[in-house]
Amino acid sequence: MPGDPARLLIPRGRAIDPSIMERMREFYGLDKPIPIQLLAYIVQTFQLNLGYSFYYKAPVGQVIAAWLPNTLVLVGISEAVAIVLGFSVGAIAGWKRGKRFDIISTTFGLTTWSMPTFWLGIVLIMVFSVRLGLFPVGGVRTLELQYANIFQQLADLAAHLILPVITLTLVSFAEYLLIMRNSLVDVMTEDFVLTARAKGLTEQRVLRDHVIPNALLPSVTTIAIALGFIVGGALQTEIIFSYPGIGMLTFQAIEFRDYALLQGLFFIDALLVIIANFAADIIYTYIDPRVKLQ
Amino acid sequence: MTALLEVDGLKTYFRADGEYVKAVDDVSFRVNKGESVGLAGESGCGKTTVALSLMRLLPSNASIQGGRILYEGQDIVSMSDRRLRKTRWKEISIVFQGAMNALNPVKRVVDQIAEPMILHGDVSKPAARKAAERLVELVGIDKTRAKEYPHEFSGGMRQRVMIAMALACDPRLVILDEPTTALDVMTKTQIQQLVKNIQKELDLSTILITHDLSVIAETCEKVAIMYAGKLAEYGDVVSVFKAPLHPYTEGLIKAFPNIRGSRELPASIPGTPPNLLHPPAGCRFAPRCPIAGKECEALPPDKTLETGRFVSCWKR
Amino acid sequence: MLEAMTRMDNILEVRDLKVWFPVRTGLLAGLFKGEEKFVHAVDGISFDVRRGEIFCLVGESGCGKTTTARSILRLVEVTSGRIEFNEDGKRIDLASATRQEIRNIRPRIQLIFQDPYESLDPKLAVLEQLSEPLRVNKVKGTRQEIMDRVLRALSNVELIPPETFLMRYPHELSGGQRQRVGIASSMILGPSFLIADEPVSMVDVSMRADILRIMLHIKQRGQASFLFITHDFSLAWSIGDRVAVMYCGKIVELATAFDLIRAPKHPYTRALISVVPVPDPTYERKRIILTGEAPDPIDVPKGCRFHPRCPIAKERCKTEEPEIRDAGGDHWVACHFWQDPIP
Amino acid sequence: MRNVSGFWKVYSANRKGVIGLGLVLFFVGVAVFAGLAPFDPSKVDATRTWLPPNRVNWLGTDWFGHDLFSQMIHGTRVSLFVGVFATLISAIIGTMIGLLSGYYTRLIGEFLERVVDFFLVIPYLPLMIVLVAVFEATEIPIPILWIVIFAIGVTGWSGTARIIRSQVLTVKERQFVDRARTIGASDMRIMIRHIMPNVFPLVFANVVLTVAGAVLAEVTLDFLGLGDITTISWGMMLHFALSNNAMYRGAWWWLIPPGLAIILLVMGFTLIGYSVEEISNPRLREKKF
Repeated sequence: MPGDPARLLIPRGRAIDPSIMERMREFYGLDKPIPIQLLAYIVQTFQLNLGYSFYYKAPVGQVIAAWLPNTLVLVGISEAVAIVLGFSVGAIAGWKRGKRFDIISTTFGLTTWSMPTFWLGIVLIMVFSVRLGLFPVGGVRTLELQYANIFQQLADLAAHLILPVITLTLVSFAEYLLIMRNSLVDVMTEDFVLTARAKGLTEQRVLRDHVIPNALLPSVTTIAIALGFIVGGALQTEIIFSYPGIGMLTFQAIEFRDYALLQGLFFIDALLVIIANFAADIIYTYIDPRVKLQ
Repeated sequence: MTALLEVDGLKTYFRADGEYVKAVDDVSFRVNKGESVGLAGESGCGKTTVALSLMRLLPSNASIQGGRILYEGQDIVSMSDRRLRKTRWKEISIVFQGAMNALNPVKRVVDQIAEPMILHGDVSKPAARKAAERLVELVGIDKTRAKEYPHEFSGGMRQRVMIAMALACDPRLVILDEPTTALDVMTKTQIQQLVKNIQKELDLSTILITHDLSVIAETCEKVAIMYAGKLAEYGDVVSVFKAPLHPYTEGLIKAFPNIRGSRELPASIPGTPPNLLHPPAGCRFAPRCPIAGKECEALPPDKTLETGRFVSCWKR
Repeated sequence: MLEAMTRMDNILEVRDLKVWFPVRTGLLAGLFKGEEKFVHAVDGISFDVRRGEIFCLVGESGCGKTTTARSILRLVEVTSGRIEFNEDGKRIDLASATRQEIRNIRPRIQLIFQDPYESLDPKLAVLEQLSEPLRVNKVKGTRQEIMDRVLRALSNVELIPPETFLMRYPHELSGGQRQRVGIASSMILGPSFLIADEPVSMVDVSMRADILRIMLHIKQRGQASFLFITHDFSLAWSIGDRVAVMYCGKIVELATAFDLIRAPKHPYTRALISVVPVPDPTYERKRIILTGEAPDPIDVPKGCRFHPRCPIAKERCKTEEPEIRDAGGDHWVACHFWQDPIP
Repeated sequence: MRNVSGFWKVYSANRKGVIGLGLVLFFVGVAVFAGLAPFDPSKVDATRTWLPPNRVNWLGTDWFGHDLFSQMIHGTRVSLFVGVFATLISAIIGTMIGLLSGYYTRLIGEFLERVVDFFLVIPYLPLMIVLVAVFEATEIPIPILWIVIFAIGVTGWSGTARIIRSQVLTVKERQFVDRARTIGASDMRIMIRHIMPNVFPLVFANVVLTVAGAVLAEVTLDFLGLGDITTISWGMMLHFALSNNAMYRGAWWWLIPPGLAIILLVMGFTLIGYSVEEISNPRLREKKF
């Protein structure tokens, strides 16, 4: 029975006592048909009981909690950079629509957007770590530095983070760039932009005071939607850089067919994204005067 | 009377697929100090393009191809961008149609009114806000509402805000582009009265752009009628309405139903306006004109009568 | 009251029609407040359209005139009241008819739309535009017969020669031409009742009269009766037989076009007519300019809905809503003090 | 459609669109004529391993001794196949749900809207992983390639549904739909005859963009080891390159070409999608007057 998780609990190369297999299946509920397993999973999930990981031999919730902070650091930094970069480049591109800056920046954005995330990681590792030896190839800290002072530890962390952050930033900033650009192009056809020009404002001030504040609003809502995409990017980045976060954990769960862990991870991913969406909605109602909190 | 604004042979063309659409083609008229001029015509006649040309606010595919726009003797067409920005709003301001989109939806009304004051004058922000609140009251809105956003106002109120905004820098000339078009008749009247009062009080010159001749009849002193990018007729309101010279003007006036007249259908003008990509070589109204003759195949002469009236027609 | 006036020559009788829309509040607000709010778009109106007349419904935007039109066609659901359509001795209450009954009656009642740029499907050529109603209603006929009907419909709206218009798409037509195609498509099923919702407000002035004349001809040939919806009294003046004025979901005055415009009785109508623009710079008159704006149809004022803006309102108007009554000569008005002069 | 020639005239003037179409047509050509590749892509030559690009093996060979150029050519087929079929599934689901949720705004619409919202925000790669992993574990005899197609298809429809929904919501309010109702047209007829043709261009644009996403998703699943190890695809090439340490041994010729091919194919579809969107959405076009 390939892909049977119960099989994975038994050390390799040993004869398996079928009755033990049977009991283990029973213990983990694997003897039930798949739909019933699924139902049991849903019921348990709503009780916030994510199950038990075969591979780590610990409750899924605990395993995830240990690995999650690293992911939040990686995603937090790269998204902050990507949003700022994407929005500002997008704003300029929209303003100079059809000019050289627009063409170059959107082409660049489109290229990084079309890349598989993990492949970009590979290229960066090959160039900067393997060839040039500038950064460590993976992980999150160097073991020998365990007892070094706090600054050395931080520098070490930064060195480990730099390539993963660049990878994740590059693959996600294009989304923000294009949204901001198109939103800006839309806003510029509005009458109030004409009013602003008629008032005698310079083009720069029209952009800064009138166009961007309006173009930002629809862009903010798309941050939330983009997050679903970023989870996938983070997962690939972590795997390529052996970065110990929940993406790496997902990879291990796939490899060892640890379904409880896999489902738990999916649940946490979805939960985080939904919370982020909710937060984005609330932020939106604050920054857009047209939407009032009921 | 001295002229505040003189438009002389204005040509504004749009570029479309390598060809020129002659949206405004050789239009001349003048606005004297303290005078209200109405610019009328149907959709596509070029009246809004004239308005945008006066402040050089044209979209990127349009450009002024000829003529002069003299404001106090200074030619706006050839003015440097810096000079132009100083002229905008301080000398000439504009009230756009459809006030919803003409106001920035995410800025408070009071700040939008104060913005040009701070830009053009040496005013502090609080002082500008104070002045903006006074303007809000002047146009008949409670000043406590000045802190609100445009979407919290009704259509008529937003148009009042636009008018307050246009007055922010004490301009000499205000262009009103279809200011009452989407409004109900009572609100329309309220706004018209407001504009009339303010104009008298501040000795403003105004250019009112509208398709609705009755609005011009009730609020303007002079009227210019445009047809297919050309000026058809110009003169004082009473004589143009009472004795129109151009057959188009005559048709347009007759096309308006009048509740003071007898109960009958208004008259229509047969046909449709020409395509401005390839307009007729002669008089552009000739294909629809009831009195057109052989000579109308050539460009009609510009006739200025000693009464100050202007008409572009062979037959008059 | 109006109830007693039911007569055979009425093609449409509307009685106490109400159309309320629930106000969408947030999910949480709905749970906590418990009371549902409504937009009182149409709030109890009654009128008749007589066979062979053009009946005008005039009012400002948001007064409920368009909702009235849409409820007759059941494009919106009716809250209460009756809409009786009366033809060939058969009566059907459109307000309570089933979907199937509505579909059966639709060829008899057609709508002429406001916006000629919006009301034609941009992807369909004129021929398809006009033959679709026939096909949908399974009108039998050979290709030639269908084509003849389409061509006749086009010539009836003065699109001549009709053949040249068949393969044109809406964007290739002028506004006036589009509106005529719209009328032709509404007329092709041979309806006996037409609802025209602001049919010329988006058409250039010089071409409006053509549209009005086409409609007048339809009426004069006895082909159909009209409910004509407009905000413009001067249109009602030039084309209407009888006119009703709506304010905030109610009819405040109803009379013949001549009486209503030359001798309005309700203070609201009197004010509106005093400010109707006239294309004559020498015409002097006394304008009655109302202050404020029409009330929010969610929170309608108690008593007479017009009292907060009314120049002759008294204490009674704040508490007692006036019934619509015949002020003599089939001139109906909903005001306690209509005989009072306006200062 | 009768407007095809008119559309082509506008489209061919759009530089981005022409480049995109060129890229996609190029890869389609490669896939069709993959049989002409110089070597059998699965043939192993143990004497020729780890070779950098040379005269015989234009893109070098891998650790097993496969000719990488031939593998690249054959890999095109899988990417296109998965991309197109996964998109077909998501286009069908997305269009139906979008149409229904936009047209019926009451109970069905509300419910479907929630479903769309849920699928829109859900992190789709983890969802795909769970789907593929669970399906592979069930031992239902479906080829893994189809499991991958199915997983990509059922997770990728929410964007299409959302766009169609919002389009239907606007188109439905337009007067010509009211006109259709007043002449007695049924809901079905209104949806098919009046609403669909008017939302079609945007749907098409979105569907083309979905192909780009599906190609990327397939590559990622392969890379994660969830694909079919017996097929030759760009993703599998990268998967094997990584598991054989190509990255540290400097075998760039095993890693770079598949990545570049993916970028160009994805970009081709993306450019086509954006151009069609630009042409059919007047708001993105320059205002003329």
